[in-house]
Amino acid sequence: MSERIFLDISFPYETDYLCLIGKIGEQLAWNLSSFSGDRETLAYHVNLVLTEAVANAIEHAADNRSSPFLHVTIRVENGLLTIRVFDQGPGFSLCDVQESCDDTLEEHGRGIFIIKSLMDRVSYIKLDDGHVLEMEKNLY
Amino acid sequence: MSERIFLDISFPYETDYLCLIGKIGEQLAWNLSSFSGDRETLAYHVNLVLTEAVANAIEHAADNRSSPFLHVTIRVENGLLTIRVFDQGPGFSLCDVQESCDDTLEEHGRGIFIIKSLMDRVSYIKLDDGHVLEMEKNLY
Amino acid sequence: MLTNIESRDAVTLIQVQEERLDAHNSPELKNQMLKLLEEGNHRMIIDLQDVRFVDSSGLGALVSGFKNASARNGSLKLCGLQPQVQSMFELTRLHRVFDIFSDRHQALSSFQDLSEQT
Amino acid sequence: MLTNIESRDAVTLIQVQEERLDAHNSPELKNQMLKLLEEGNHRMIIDLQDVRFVDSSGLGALVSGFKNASARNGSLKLCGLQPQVQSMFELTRLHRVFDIFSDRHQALSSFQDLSEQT
Ligand SMILES: Nc1ncnc2c1ncn2[C@@H]1O[C@H](COP(=O)(O)OP(=O)(O)O)[C@@H](O)[C@H]1O
Ligand SMILES: Nc1ncnc2c1ncn2[C@@H]1O[C@H](COP(=O)(O)OP(=O)(O)O)[C@@H](O)[C@H]1O
Repeated sequence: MSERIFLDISFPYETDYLCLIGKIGEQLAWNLSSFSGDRETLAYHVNLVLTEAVANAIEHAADNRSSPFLHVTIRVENGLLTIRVFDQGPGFSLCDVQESCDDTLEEHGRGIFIIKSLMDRVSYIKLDDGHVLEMEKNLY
Repeated sequence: MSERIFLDISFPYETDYLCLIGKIGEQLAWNLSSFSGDRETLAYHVNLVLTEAVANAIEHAADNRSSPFLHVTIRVENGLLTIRVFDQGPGFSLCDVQESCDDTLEEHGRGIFIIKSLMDRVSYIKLDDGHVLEMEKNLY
Repeated sequence: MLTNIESRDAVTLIQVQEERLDAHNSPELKNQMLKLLEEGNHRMIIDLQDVRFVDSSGLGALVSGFKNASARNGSLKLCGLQPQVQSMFELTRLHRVFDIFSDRHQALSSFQDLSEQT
Repeated sequence: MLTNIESRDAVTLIQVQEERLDAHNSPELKNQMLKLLEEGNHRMIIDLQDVRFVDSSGLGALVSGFKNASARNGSLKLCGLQPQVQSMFELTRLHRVFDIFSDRHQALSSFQDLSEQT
């Protein structure tokens, strides 16, 4: 039977936690026996998309929040890895973000591009009390 | 301000998950900036008490459970690390477990002793739908 | 459970090639040791140099091997304990039960000294 | 942000001594580079050999250093990229923007070749 694991993490809106959150995701990826591809690369990618999404929530959604904690979930079920990063900021539209990085010398604007490139499905969904960036990866 | 982080993990009652759960705890310990002692030892101890407590829940409490998932929480707040392992088994009494390991050639019975030795406070508490083994460690 | 098993001078050397020895894989080590004993290998060395983590169930498997070897007038010795693993033996007082050597060469020669005496 | 800064033949070598270059510490690297540029160090090499992880904000800090150096007719080159770090430059096409060398010696000699030509 394929593995199942559900992780919920809450922590303050501070970049001090980026490393820990990324590494928890990385650890999970290293231990996924159901994954058939290159585990080291998966571990890096999970670490990276978590870091990008959490950094975005801290930078762009830390203002009008009602809770002092940022909330992240990581779930593995039926061969699907789902990472969700919840925010209570003003929100944005995924479609407004550029689809490529060609030859740009911008200092910003590569985070969502990286997430879209590395994950199989990315959605940004409106909730009652904020938004969630949902990132999915097929493990097989 | 001291760090705060709350982790909830759910997974099937299977020893396949011991390594992952232990390592998530280890990763957390490595990244605790508020801890003043030897981080490598703390990381080992957190990994170990998680492994012992989860293995006990799998071995001794996997029968009359209503949920297919084992539930573990790890929290850091106010310089206190609290690990909770919930089970829905018949329960037991911490006091009935031996307090020392002197010169015994038993194959079993060292798990709770290890947990008590490495943590500052250990309690086994009755809940509405089972029990929780609560293990606390002062970080400073 | 990945192990490498070698025979040297009537001693069986079992190297545990796992980072962790815990409730997930220690039953297998226990069975491997028992099988080797039953096949007549009464002198065993368990080399733990690759093991960085051991839990109470890993310790229990080693105790089981120790008891089974002793019951057959054999012996089971340990070597290559990493510092954190060593500290588990001390915490549980098992360092007073096992003969523990720094590496396999010292463990092997402890068996040879014995042969010379007898 | 731990860095080691050395000067060699009018080139400033900045070794980033962090495992991660992310939104937590990259603003500091950006400021360090800017300060060095303002102090007249127009030729810089960023040695990333210790960095195993870089995010978009780390890339952004390096782009910032690159632009600031170019604006002063200087240059900023990179070396020591670990495979996963290199793959981030490729994904974002930044490997076409930066001069990237395998190690600091090659990066240093690229500056010397330039001096000889002029
Ligand atoms: N959680 C979020 N809440 C609000 N806006 C966001 C969020 N995440 C991303 N954005 C918007 O999308 C843009 C692109 O994000 P990204 O590609 O990560 O680049 P960067 O964060 O470096 O600007 C951001 O500049 C911001 O306007
Ligand atoms: N979660 C639990 N539910 C029920 N009984 C438990 C639980 N944890 C421990 N015990 C009881 O406490 C005893 C001692 O546990 P431990 O020291 O871990 O040794 P071991 O599990 O090797 O027997 C167990 O044998 C069992 O009877």
